[in-house]
Amino acid sequence: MEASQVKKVLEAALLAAHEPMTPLELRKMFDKELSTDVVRKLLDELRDDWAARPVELIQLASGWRFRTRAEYLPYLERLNPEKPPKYSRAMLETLAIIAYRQPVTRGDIEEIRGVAVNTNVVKTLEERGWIDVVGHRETPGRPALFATTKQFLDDLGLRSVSELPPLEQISQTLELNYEN
Amino acid sequence: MEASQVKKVLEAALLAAHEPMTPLELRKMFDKELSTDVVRKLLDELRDDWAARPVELIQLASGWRFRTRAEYLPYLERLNPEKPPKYSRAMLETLAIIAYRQPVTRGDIEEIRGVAVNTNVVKTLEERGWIDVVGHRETPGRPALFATTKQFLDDLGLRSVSELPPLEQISQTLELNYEN
Amino acid sequence: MEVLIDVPQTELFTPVARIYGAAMEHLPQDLYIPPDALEIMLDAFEGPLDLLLYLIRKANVDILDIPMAPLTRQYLDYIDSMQASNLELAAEYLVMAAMLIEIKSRMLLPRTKVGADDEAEDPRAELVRRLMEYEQIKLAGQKLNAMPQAEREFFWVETLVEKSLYIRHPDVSVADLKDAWEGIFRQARLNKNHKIGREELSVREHMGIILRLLQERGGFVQFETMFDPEMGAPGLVVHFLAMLELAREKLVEFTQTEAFQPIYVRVHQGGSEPSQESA
Repeated sequence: MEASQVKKVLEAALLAAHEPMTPLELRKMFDKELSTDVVRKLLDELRDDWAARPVELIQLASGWRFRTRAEYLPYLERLNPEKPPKYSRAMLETLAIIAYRQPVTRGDIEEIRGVAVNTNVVKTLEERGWIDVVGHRETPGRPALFATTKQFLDDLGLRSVSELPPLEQISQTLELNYEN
Repeated sequence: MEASQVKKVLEAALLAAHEPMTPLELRKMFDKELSTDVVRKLLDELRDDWAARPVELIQLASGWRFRTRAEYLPYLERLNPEKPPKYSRAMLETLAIIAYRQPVTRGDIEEIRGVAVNTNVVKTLEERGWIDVVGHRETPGRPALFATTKQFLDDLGLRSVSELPPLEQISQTLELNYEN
Repeated sequence: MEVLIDVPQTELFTPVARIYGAAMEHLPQDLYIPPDALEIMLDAFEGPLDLLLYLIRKANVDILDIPMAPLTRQYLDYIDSMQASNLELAAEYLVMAAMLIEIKSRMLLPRTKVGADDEAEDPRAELVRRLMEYEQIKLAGQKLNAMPQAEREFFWVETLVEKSLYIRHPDVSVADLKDAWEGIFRQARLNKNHKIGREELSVREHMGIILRLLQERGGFVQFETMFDPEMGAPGLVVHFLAMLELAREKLVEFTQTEAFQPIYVRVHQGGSEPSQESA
């Protein structure tokens, strides 16, 4: 099959996909005729082909997917006047602790925030598929350890946790002041 | 807003839509700047723009929607393969008789199988393009004579009917049995 | 001394409070907050660390150099006001108050040297560490919230796939046909006289080819034109045999007006005359 035809098949599959797809999965369409590396190369090309279009092909934690470009949001918003729900500060702070300090227990979250963790906050994040239990800490009570999921990264358009915005370096001034 | 920009907005909205959208709905994105007729005209243009792509813009009773072109569905099928359908025994036996004894009438098939031939069986094989009527036997009722087609050979990867496995072995076994 | 943030960034989420139905979007700007102002701010804080951070930031105090006396006084004022209004006071606030008082009392005592080189630890160190960590997370939460999110700032593309447009036909292999044929044999208990080999098959295939050709050419064709030299000698023989077999099965008939004239092949014409003649 010619490269241009392979790209069309990849395009058809990715435009129709309801979740991100990896080169390994996409390769299945070609009866193992193509190596994963070739698929990856063609995906890069496809991304470039779509550079000037209103939707973009991006690489996420769990694969490749097409999404609308941010600049079209003002128009698309008007189609659905219902505003997406806003997250509370408790929710965002809990999510931030899990994202930046994972894996953490509920106790770790309470320690950092200085308040008890509302059960609903954790439940909402779990239901959204953004966090899940990845194990238990071997301390009394064997508390559950939470971590963020691939879906969390996908939904934020990221490939890995390392792409999260860096934490503010508040501690930088610490040493200077201790010298006084 | 320029027509090309409007088309990009329409494209983004329709690619991300989970259900068909009418020109009236789509118009909402432009703050009533555009008439429904203009939206309709641009949708027609957009459909033409996508004519050579693996996804097509189609107009359904309930609105416009992007849809994967039928010729790409076999590839997509491989991503989530369903169990392949199977032909019934009657179907395979009928096909085998036509392949090995062609040209044959329905009566010949019934005689060999010992049961009446279901009309659907013959129809299915004809619809698949594997058998067709090559003439009529000049006996009362002028029954149709069926033979396999070139398509049948192609689909089974054969160059000619003579490449079908010879059935001498059966006869040999039978002969051996008779010798005992 | 730089103030990193002005007030808790509550305006990102909800108004700080409502006074007589009107949203209060900003917290009071002065350091010494009147207790009734604090009271309505209760829900604006995410806990004792958040309140403490606010008091420190409002006082334009370096987080690393917290003046314990005014801070503790303000904090206690805040708690008093909440208790006075019979507001349910979370235990965490009381724990924090106790911690502040403890730190303050330890700071009043002379520092004990732990070792020759070791500086005695500042009693505020642990509080500072927690405040800085909390502030970091608080800012991180705001950053996460500002990031484009699926179905909020961008939408996934998912075009329609109409599976019914693609009919998946069952696969049939040559082996399937052989099995089916053998099945028929077993069932019919056909005797050994049924011997079907390659040769006969070719004849049968050519019978179909001839009939199809006759149909295409209107059912009446000159005999020689039915043979293509490209078939090769074996092919021509099989083709000829097929012709004879077709004649035998009365599917085609040959005509010739007189000797050495062209022979014509035609599809056997309907009616029973020929068969009557032969009978």
